[in-house]
Order: sequence, then structure tokens, then C-alpha cells
Amino acid sequence: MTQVDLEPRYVVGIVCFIGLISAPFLLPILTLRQLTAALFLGMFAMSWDYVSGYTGQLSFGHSMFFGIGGYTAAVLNLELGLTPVLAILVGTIAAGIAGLAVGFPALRLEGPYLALITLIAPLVLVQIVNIFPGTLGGDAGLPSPAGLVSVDEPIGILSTIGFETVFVHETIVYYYLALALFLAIYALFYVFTRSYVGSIFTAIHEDEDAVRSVGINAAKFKVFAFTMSGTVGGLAGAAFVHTAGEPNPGEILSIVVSIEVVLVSILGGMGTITGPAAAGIVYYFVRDALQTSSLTIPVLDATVGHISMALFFAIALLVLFFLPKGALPWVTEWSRDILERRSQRSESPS
Amino acid sequence: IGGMGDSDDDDEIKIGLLAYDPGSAPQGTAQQQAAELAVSDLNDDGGVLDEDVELLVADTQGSSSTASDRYLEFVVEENVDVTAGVFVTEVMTALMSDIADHQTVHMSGGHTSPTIAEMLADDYEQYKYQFRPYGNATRWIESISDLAAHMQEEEDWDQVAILCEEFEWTQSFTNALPDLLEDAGLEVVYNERYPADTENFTPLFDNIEGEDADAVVMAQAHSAGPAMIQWRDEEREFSICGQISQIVDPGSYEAFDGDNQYAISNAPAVHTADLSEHTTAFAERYNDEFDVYPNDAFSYATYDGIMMWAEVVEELGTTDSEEVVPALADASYVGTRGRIEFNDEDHEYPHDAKFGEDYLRRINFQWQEEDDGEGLQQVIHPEDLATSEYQEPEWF
Amino acid sequence: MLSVSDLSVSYGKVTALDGVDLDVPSGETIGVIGPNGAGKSTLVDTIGGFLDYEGSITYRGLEVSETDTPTLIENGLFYCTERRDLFGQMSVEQNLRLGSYLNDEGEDERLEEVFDLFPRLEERRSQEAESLSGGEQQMLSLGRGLMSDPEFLVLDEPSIGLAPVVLDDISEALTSIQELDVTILLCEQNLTFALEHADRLTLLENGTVQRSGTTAELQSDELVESYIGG
Amino acid sequence: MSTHTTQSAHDEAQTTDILRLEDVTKQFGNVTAVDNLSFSVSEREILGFIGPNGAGKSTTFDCVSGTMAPTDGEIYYRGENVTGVPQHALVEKGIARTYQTFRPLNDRTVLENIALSQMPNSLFSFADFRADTEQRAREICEQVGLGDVVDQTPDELPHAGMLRLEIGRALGTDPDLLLVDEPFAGLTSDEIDRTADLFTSLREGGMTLVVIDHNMHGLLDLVDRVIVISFGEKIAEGTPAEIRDDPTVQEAYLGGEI
Amino acid sequence: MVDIVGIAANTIILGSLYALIAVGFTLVFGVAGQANLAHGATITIGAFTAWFVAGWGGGVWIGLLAGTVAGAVFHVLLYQVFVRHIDDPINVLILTLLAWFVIEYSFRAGIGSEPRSVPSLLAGSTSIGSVSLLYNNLLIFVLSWVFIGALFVFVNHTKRGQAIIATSMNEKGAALVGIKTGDITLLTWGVAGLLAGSAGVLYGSFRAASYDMGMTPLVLAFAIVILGGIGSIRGSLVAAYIIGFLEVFTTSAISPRLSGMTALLVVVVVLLVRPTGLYGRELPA
Ligand SMILES: Nc1ncnc2c1ncn2[C@@H]1O[C@H](COP(=O)(O)OP(=O)(O)OP(=O)(O)O)[C@@H](O)[C@H]1O
Ligand SMILES: Nc1ncnc2c1ncn2[C@@H]1O[C@H](COP(=O)(O)OP(=O)(O)OP(=O)(O)O)[C@@H](O)[C@H]1O
Ligand SMILES: [Mg+2]
Ligand SMILES: [Mg+2]
Repeated sequence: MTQVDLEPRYVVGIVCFIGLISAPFLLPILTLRQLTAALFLGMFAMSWDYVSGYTGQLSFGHSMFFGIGGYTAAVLNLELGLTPVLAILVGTIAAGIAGLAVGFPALRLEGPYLALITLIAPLVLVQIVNIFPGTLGGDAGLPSPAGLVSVDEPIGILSTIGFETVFVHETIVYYYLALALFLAIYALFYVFTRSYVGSIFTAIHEDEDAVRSVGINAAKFKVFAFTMSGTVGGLAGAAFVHTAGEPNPGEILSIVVSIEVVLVSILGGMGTITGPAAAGIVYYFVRDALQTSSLTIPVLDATVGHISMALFFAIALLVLFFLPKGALPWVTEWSRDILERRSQRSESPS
Repeated sequence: IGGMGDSDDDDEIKIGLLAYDPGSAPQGTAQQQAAELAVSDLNDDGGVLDEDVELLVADTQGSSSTASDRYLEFVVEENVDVTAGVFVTEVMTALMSDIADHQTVHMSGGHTSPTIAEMLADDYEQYKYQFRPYGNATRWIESISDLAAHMQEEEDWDQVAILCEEFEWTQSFTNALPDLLEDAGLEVVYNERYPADTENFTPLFDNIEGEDADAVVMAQAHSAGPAMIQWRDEEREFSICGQISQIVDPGSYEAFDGDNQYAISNAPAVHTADLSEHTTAFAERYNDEFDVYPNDAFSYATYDGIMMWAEVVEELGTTDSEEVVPALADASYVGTRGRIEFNDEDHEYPHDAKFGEDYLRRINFQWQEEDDGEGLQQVIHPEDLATSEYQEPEWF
Repeated sequence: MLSVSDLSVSYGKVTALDGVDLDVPSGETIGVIGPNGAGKSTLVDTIGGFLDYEGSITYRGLEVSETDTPTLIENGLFYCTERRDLFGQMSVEQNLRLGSYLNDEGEDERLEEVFDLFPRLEERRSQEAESLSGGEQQMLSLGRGLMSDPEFLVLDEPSIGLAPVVLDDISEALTSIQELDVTILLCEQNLTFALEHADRLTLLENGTVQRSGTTAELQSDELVESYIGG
Repeated sequence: MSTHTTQSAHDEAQTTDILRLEDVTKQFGNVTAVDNLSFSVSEREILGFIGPNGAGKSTTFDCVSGTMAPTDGEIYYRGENVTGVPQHALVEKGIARTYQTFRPLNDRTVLENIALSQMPNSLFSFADFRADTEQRAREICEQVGLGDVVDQTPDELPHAGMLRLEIGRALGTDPDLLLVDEPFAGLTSDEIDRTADLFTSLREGGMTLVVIDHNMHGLLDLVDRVIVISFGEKIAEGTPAEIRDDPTVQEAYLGGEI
Repeated sequence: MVDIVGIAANTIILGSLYALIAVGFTLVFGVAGQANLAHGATITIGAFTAWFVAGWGGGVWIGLLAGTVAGAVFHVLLYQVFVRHIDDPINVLILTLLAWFVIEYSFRAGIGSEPRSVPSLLAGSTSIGSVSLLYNNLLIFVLSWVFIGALFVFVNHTKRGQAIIATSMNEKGAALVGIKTGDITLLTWGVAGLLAGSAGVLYGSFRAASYDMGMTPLVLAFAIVILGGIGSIRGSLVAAYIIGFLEVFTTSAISPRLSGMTALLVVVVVLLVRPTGLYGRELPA
């Protein structure tokens, strides 16, 4: 028997992939629907990681990209009746342009100075949305635009394999749409960051002067990183409002969203793409589990649900404190240790 | 298309309430209390359709995605017969498509933006499952303008200012209220909108004082704290009235340490007002139960909404939404604040409650201090419901 | 004053020092020489309390691992590290004044002395340390150390990057410091410089002591010759 | 023999200048670091560039390599005016430099540090460069004497290793003109010899070098010609022998020692 | 109608309040190099401590004292338990952000989401011409100048203050000159806690105390430090007044709808022209 020697991380990757593909058959329908939303959080986090995790240009306002993508698409669909696909396309381009626009200050500004500029952008956008409630929906958000694909009738194949209602069918279709997008974005970022481009990004993070001294135009790469991140973030935002989410500030634009994305990425492991992608999903479900828990905490005489947010952030704080590089690098190191020990053990008797 | 809310196969009537931070935020807490009271009243009365009524409560966390998750658990997993609640407009806007998909009646209890009703006007068939037994904010300005006219006679208010938080529901205050006031013979000397996270009112108040306004009409849901404190501390020479959600909360006098004394707000009801034969009785019962008086539409409307739905269901003999919706749309029900009837499908605001002499009314109350130092919400307008005279701030 | 016995230091898997013994008697100048990567800087950093070690290092009876760096400084120690460790965005003068953080008696006079020694620094007195030229930074690093009026100097390659004229000046300064009975541990690559000042020499190679003896003894040692050259 | 080479290189200077500075001035606020400096470097020459600490040597390198633009004056590279051209563009034209204070990328191995210089300066490049670059990077490591430590990270390297890394990274850009800032600092004479040999062999391969250093033994043996500056101004120029004997240089720089 | 005296008076008061809010943040972030986002939480803690104490009948002045101490205690704990073990500045930033959320949501769960009023420290007002000035606001003005002045002298003219800066620039270098870097940083955090705690009480008495009251001051403090230039206390001071002025001016003379936005947009423009703020030093490489 020939044994294929796969690195453990590929095995884990394949298992996860199969798990995601077969999720509709394994999970209750509402969990599947939540997973769809969680995938989007993962996509948002990846887009942040691509620029901030790799080049070290911290952005505290990535929601501006999701928001610009999502709002542009929603408004075009609602006001001008553009088809969802076209609306998403235009939304993506608009976010890409915003990425380009943020890329330029990033050439002059460093560290916290840049972070402030990125933080201000969504704060101002939220106010603009509030000032034009007519077209932008204001604080209340816009009603849902048309679905990316509309599932009004039960779908034949799904019915035959035992899925009953239209709601279930729609959920499954949206899930696969989100999954496809998630995997595509993951693959795209993976390829880029594992290529020389990623290596230049991390070099920029370490020392921009050193990068320039070997003939690489660091500025060009920084602008590119922002533009691509913005484009992908915008795509995710635009697809989100046409599938799992709603075009309102709390979902895609407010500063809270930006902060969540940073948190997810750092907890997952900055500069790994995989870490933030996975952490996005875990984050969503851990928070949900805490919120819905009705366990009572003895001393405080309160339910877990009641103090869920404080508890949730306390857990995140401890994770960060004990795993300062994030969860993924820790898991990798830990499993490498185990494997090493195991291989030593298997070698020693012989 | 198979809806899911109409399944009757479980032997309980289930009501799902979506509340914002119940147990902590006053709005969500009020909704939860009102729903509990309604359910216990229904069960005391033998249940609905001879079945026990069960209340399920979920926290929306003020987030539309959380609310949507919880809503779907109600309608898909728990098969609830009706849902109620929601306070944040953003959450409600997002929830409308879920409600349309799952075709289960929703009795709203807190959000006030006209956009929700406009969605029904645009596409009635899709959104008809939502009912709002207290109407939307555009209808309140008549009551406020009546108050201003009354105060012109009583207190010589001639010039008024308008100051609104930047929200959809305050649009009518900025756009339509000035005309009403001018019709009533008052002069609008200042009319501004400001972001809801504003904390510094000093420059705004300077301007209002600079315009010699006798009173300012405010529309605010978030920034009452700093506004009241600065109005009082800086001893501003104008009165405050309007729709100030935070001071409608009966617990607010304590929370604000009395800083809201003399401030006037519009409200659907307060426990001192005899809006219908049930108002005071309901309020006292509520107070006995929860040690606090009912709060705004969160309490009154949530209670009325559930009771009204139950009455219609009882009459129909089914909880099937397709039958309940038309029946509710035609129903007439006397609740804690008067008669509730809904605008019909062709109205500008379908399924919002009707206002008027024979229907729901709005009152204007002022926080006044009792001899024992406690605050009391005294109705000062309309006159037939007034419980006290207007008191001028002591620093005038 | 300082005694090192059986000292071993490693960075993860790299062993940088292995069983080093060294004695620095009061008032003497000990030169530590050796090729690149021999472990000189590691030795200095360990004495300064910045690295974990096995074995023992005692300075005036204090075991270094149980003492924090500021306490060693308080006891008259002074280091000049290879990387200089200046306060980049502070002026030359502020850097120097911080040199006498623990002992600011007579600060102004000492400042004048340092400026006499390195007139270049006086010219640059309000410039930010970061923008100084390499040699100027080296002068500042030395000057900052001298500000504390130390009794025991540990110098890691003080001659690095200095113009020959300046080297002459520093050499002179060092001689005058030696006359004050200050104890010195001098890690050097520049053998000429080391031979000129050291009373005794220790040759390190690959983290172990290869030769140890008086300067005169070692001057003609072939191993020393072969590593350090002319 | 060595005088001979110098002579011929010098003769060609008029016609085959690879680099020419004309009245270059660099000011920081009211500090004039480089003051009206003019000189030229001929093809395949090794030029020594010396002067007291703070004379403006590194700053001159900064201006030539495009790290910062001069306040005044012109710089010509192969006859083309390159004043103020950004560094990455100059690298593409063939100018590389090393830094006096090391700038390693501490997050990656020596090999990866050097491989950085092999990377294309374009956003999308599908050439099969990976195997290639690694091979080339390994060669460079061998060439500069880092062959044994390719998998170590920079902070594991001793001082000399860092220096080699710095040189290796510059070589990776395949320069025609290499500016080296203090390559001998902190090296033993043995290592100095080896580094000098490397420079000589690079020159054999067609490269032009400008070397700053304070180690006169090492430097004067290596170079063909020397330029001495002080307070940003040129004070002498000539063969190593001439410079050694120049009284101005002795007073301003060399001291009594040599 | 633009009332110049009113705008001037309001600018001075608001600028002082902002300066007071920002100084503690400046000290830790600008001077010691650690971005402490829990500064927002410290403000909340200060305000609620004063509210508690006042509620128990302790009086606001005791409340001010208690709030100030509580702020310092919180900072010292946060630093000793967590921050001192962290090397990466980004992790400090995120960890303090999380600490802030934990505090914020604990207050929400414990006290609720409604604002609470912290009584004025000084009642009454005086008037200069047409403008009336509250004694409480004058107190804010005076206190903020006292604190900032003391801080300025401390940082620029005492060895210990210089040690704070030195530690932020090069920790090893600081140890080399005998600075106990751990103690110095702890001191910095403690002092910043005192400042933030007292700012919280004053902020609460000026506006209201609520669980999420930390957000606005934090964004302001951040913007002020950056606009002024990292590391410059003088810069922060000037920036606080600029932002105060822009806010007051936009509200009074342009439109309150734009009040939040203008100041932020001006910050963006200034940074694009001067990438290191008004008085900033270059960031360490
Ligand atoms: N931070 C580190 N991590 C891993 N290895 C290190 C580290 N610092 C030094 N080393 C290794 O320890 C050994 C001794 O280095 P050290 O810097 O002490 O030598 P040195 O004699 O001072 O050399 P130089 O003359 O170049 O300054 C070297 O082999 C070096 O590679
Ligand atoms: N950014 C700057 N701001 C102010 N002065 C500067 C700046 N950079 C360099 N200088 C000054 O310019 C002068 C020349 O510096 P440079 O680094 O070129 O000297 P150098 O000749 O390389 O000296 P060394 O041999 O010591 O390295 C020095 O006096 C230095 O202090
Ligand atoms: Mg060394
Ligand atoms: Mg130099």
C-alpha cells in the first residue's frame, strides 16, 4: 500500500473543505444560515488581513469598504433597478476606488497617523448616510435589495433530496453562493500572499527602506494592497447585502464593524489569511452561543446571556493575552511540537 | 408558497417577543414586562383557543443580524404563532423581509419611523403581516403643535425653536411641524438637526437663546441626558417640549436625578392620564407587578398588541396568519389607551393605528416634583386630560 | 570587581558562550578580543543583566541574575553597547544628561568634560541623536556613559566606525580614565587599540576562552596573531 | 602593478564616467552636511571615499542612491541626470548601496533576505521565478560568505554576518555601481582581507565600487583612488599613496597614526 | 447671526475639557508609546465612581477624589496584570480595546443603558456681557490648565519625566543609564489614570454618565494626539483647542448637522499636509 504523505495542515484543510461543502446536510437550517453570515465575517477579516496583516498599515476603518460596496450596490438596485450582479460589480469597483484613495495617504502617513485617517473615514460616512436618509436610509438602513438569485419556487433537485420549504432552499442556495465567494477570496489572497507579493508586503512591514534599497517601489505595492483589499472588501459587502445581510450601518458601515474585523484577524493570527478566515466563523458562533445562553452565573445572579458581551470580550482578551500571535500560529506551533515529539518517539526504538 | 407561521400542530399558543436588552435597557424591559402581563392575563382567562399561551423572549442586542437570527428561531424552530416587539428602527427595517418570508403576524411595540409603514404602502401583499398599534412619529406633531397653541394662550409662547436628532422619524418635526406652528400663529425662529451623538448643547442653546425663543421643540431618542443637564445647569431662558423618548420612561426622573424636571414631552400615555377606562387600572396593576409604571409604547402598545391579536384569533378560531391579517386590519379594539383601529391598505401608512378623538390620542406631560421629592408625570395637555397646570422652571 | 565563572549562554539552540571564566580585578583593564561571532557582545550583554545564563557572574558581590540592570548601574557600572542604544529623538544634550540619571551631582561640569573630549558633540548639542553620523553616535554613546562618573566601564567595540583622528582622541581619553583607577572591560576587534590599553587579554573564540594572559605574554602568541592579524 | 591599474582607470575617467556629481549640496535645517561637492567615478574603478565622522559621506551616498534628494546640484549616472530620482528607480538603472546601520528584515531567514532583491518590481508577474530566485540567492550567499547560515535569521548573525548580508542584498540587484558604507567596521584583518577580495573580484566582473571606511589599512590597500571630504567639502583627491602623505588629510583625518 | 463672544467662550471651555481628556492619553500614547484605548473605560469609571459616591451622599467633591483614584487604580491594575507582559504595541492597543469593551458592557449589564447625571462640582454661574459662564465650566478650565501645566513641567524639566520619554524611545538604553523602566512605565500609567479619572468626573458632570460615554472622548483624544503630533504635549493642547473651536464654530455658525464631521475632516487635511501632525516628531524607524 502506498501512503500519500500529506502535510497535516493540508489534511486539516481538506477536512474543513469537505465539511463546508457538506454543511447543508449536516447542520440545522438556521445554523446553516448563521454560517452564511459567519462566512462573510471571515471574508471581511481576510480583506483586512491582506493589507494590515501583511504590510503592517493598520486600518481601523475597513468597514468603509464593506459599506461603500454594500451601499452602492443596494442603492443602485433599489433606486435604479440595476440587476444584482451589475450592482455588485459597480459596488466592488466603487470600493476599489476608495481603496486606491486610502492608499495614497498611506504613502505619506505612518502607523497611528494612518490609523486615524482610516478610522475617520467610516465615521464621516455614517454621518453622510444620516444626512441623506432619503436615498441612503439614514440610521435605519435601507430595505433589502433584490436577492442575488431569487428563490421564489422550490428547487426541484433540492426537493427530491429531502429539503422541504422555499426558505430552506433559499438558505442553501445563499450558503453555497457565500461559500463559493469565500473560497474564491481565500484562494485569491492565498495565492497573492504566498507569492513574492506577500513577501514584499511583509518586507514593507519590517522595513520599507530596505525594500526600496533593492529596487522595489514600496509605494506602488502599498497602494496596490489597499486597492485590492478595498475591492475584495467591497465585493464581500456588496454580495452580503444581496444575500445574507442588510444594507444598514450596524451591519456593514459602523465603526463597530471595523473594530470587529480587526479583532477577528488578530485573534485568528495576523498575516496568515487562514487565521482570520477561520476566526471570523468561530467568533460569530461563540458570540451567538454566549448571547443565547440562559445559564445562570451563581455569584452575580445574572444569566450568561445578560452579561454575554462583557464575557465575550473578556474571553477575547484572555485569548489575546495568552496567544499574542493569534490562534492559528499557536495551533500550528503546538501541532508541530506534537508531531516532532511523535516522530522522535517512533524513531527512538529503532 | 408555504408559509410556516400557520402551523397549528403544537398544543400551545406561542408568542415570540424580540426585545432590546431586556432586564437592562428600559425599552426592552418594558416590552418584556408588558408581554408577561399580557400572557398571564390571557392564561388567567383560560388561554387562547383553549390552549395555554407561552411567551418566548429573545434579546436583539440592537443588532439586525442578531434579531434576524432570533426571529428565525422563533418562526422556524419554535413555530410561534405571532411575534411582537422590536424597538430599533434599523433592526425593524432589516426584519421586514424575514417577516414577509415567513408570513407570521408581527405586532410591533416601539419603533416609530414612518419608513416601516411606507414599506407596506409600497408592497402591501409582501409586508402586510406587520401591525403597529401606536402609529408613527409623523402623527405626533399635531399633538405637539396643539400644545404650543395652548401654551401661546396660557404662557405667551410666541417664538419657538425646533431641534431634532438626525433620524428618519424626526423628519416630520423638521419639515411639517413649522407649517403647523405658523398656522397656529407661532413664529418658528430656529430649526436645526444635529447628530444623535452630540453631547455639547451649549452652542445650540446659545443660538436658540440668541433668537429669543420662548420654547424649543425637541425630537430626541438618545441625547436627552446632556441636553437636560445643560439646559438646567446653564439656566436657559426657554422651555423644552417635544418628543423626548428618554424622559417618557417613568424611571427617568430617578435616572436623571431630577434634571428633567420642568421638561415636557409628548407620549402615547402616562399612568396619570385617563385615556380610556383601562389606562389607570392597567398602569396600577403593572406597577403592583413590576414596581414601575408602564413606559411609553413599549409597555402600552406591546400589551395592547398581544391582547388585540388574541381577541381576533379567539373570534376567528384560528391563528392562521392569512386569516388573521385581514381580520386584524378590520378589527376595532379598545385597549389601554383607547380604541385601536388600523389604517387600511390604501392609506399612506397602512397598519399604523389611527389617531383622533375617537381613536388613540397623544398627551403632553411635564415632569413635576411632588412634595416628597419624587417626580411625577403630570398631563398638561390636552385640557380634558390635564392633571395639572404647567409649571414654569424656577430659574425663569 | 567582576568575576565570571563557568559562564554559558545560549540563544535558543545557538550556544554563544560556553564555560567562560574571567576575572576583572579592581583598577585593571582587561581586553577581550576575538573574531566575529566569538561571543564578545554576548558577554557584555550578559554582564549587563540582559540575558539569562548558567554559571555565575558577580559584580561587587552581586550576582547579576538576581540584580536588575539599574541596580548594577547604581553600583558604578557603565556599558557602552555595540548598538549604542541612544535615545533617538532626543537631543545630544538630553541624551548626555540622562547619562547622569542616577547621579546628577556635578552634572554640568561633567557635561563640559565630555564636550571637551568630543567637541563635535558640542557643535551638535541640540541635534537629535538619530540624525547624527555613525561616528558621532559612537561618541555620544561613550559620552553618555562617562556622564555617570562610572567606576567600572564595559565597552563593546568603542573604536568601531571612528575616524583615525577621533580614535586618537578616544585613546587619549581612555588613558586618562585609566589613570583615575577606573576598572575597564574592553571588548575589541581592533588589536592595536586593545594592546595599547589592556593590562591583560583574553582571547575568545566560538564562545570559549582560548588564551588568557598579560598583554605582553599574548602579544607574540601565534594564535592571537593568526586570528587578529596585524 | 597596482599603480598601473590606477593609472589606466584614471586615464579613461574623462570619457567613461559612470557617475558624476556636480556641486551637490545637502542641508538639514541649518546644518550643511554636503557642501558643493563635485567628483566623478570612472567605470570599473574602486574609489575610496573618506573623511572624518560627520563629514557627509553617508549623506552623499544617500543623495546618490536616491534615499534623499540633494538640496542643490546635479548627479549624473552614465551621462543621464538622475538628481532626485527615487531609489527604486535608480536600483533598476544599476545603482545599489549598503547601509552603515544594518537594515535586515528580522522576520525571515538570510536566504529570504537576499531573495528579496530578486523580486520583480511589478504587481503581477507570472514568470517562474521561484526556483530561479532561490538558486540565485544561494549563489549570492556563497559569494559573500553566508553559505553556511542561509537558514538563520539576521539576529543570530554576528556583526560581520550582518555586513555580508547587507552586501549580499545589494549584489542581488545586479548593480553596475555599488556604494558600500563602512564594510570593514568591526571586522578582523583576516575578514577584511576576504571582503576586500570579494570587492576586487566584483570589479573584475565589471562592477564599479565606491567604498567608505575608516580602516585605513583595509581601505587604502583596496582602492585605486581616494577622495577625502571634510565638513562636506572635498579636501583632497589622489592615489592612496598621495593621500597618505597629504598634510591636510593627515591633520583633518588621519592623525599621527599612519 | 454669529455670536463671536459666545463662540470664543465656548471654544475655551470645550477646548479645556478636551485637553483634559486628551492629556492622559497623550502621556501614555504620545510619550510612553503605548496606545491605551482603555482610556475610554477610565473615563467611564471615573464618572460612575463619582455618581456612586454622590448617590451615597458622599458629595461630588469626594466623588471627584474617588473617581480620580479609581481611574489610577484601574490603570495600574491594567498595566501590572496585562500590559507589562506584552511587547507588541499592536497587541497593547487591541488588548486595551478589549479591556474597554469588557468595562463598558459590564456597566451596561450592571447599571443599564440610560444616562445618569453626575452633579455639578460648583453650582451657579456668572456672566460676561451677554455670555453666561457656569462656575463648573470655569473649574474645568482651571483644572485642565493646572494638570497640563504640571504635566508639562514634569515631562520636560524633571529627570523622571525625561526618563519616561527615554524609556519609550529605547528601553535597553534606558536601563543602561539606570532607569528602572518597569517602574517608570507604571508611574506613567498611574498618572494618566489619575488624569483620565478626573476627566471622567468632569466630563460626566458636564454631560452625563453612561456606559458608552467613553467612545467620543477616546476618538477625540486620539484625534487630538495625532493632530498635535505624537510626543508633543504642547501639540495636544493646541489641537484640543482647534478641535474645540471647529466643533463650536460649525455648530453655531454653519450647521449642527456637520459638527462632528468638520473637525475630523480638518484633521485629515492637516495630516495630509503635515504627516506628523502639528508638532510631531518623526516616528522611530
Ligand atoms: N539574538 C541572537 N539570537 C541567536 N543567536 C545570536 C544572537 N545574538 C548573537 N548570536 C550568536 O551568538 C554568537 C556570538 O555573537 P556575539 O555578537 O556575542 O559575537 P561578537 O564576538 O560580539 O561578534 P562581533 O565582533 O561581530 O560583534 C554568534 O555566533 C551569533 O550568531
Ligand atoms: N537628518 C539630519 N538632520 C540633521 N543633521 C543631519 C541629518 N542627517 C545627517 N546630519 C548631519 O550631517 C552630517 C553628515 O552626516 P553623515 O552621516 O553623512 O556623516 P558621515 O561622513 O557618514 O560620518 P561617519 O563616518 O561618522 O558615518 C553629520 O554632522 C550629521 O549630524
Ligand atoms: Mg560584538
Ligand atoms: Mg556615515
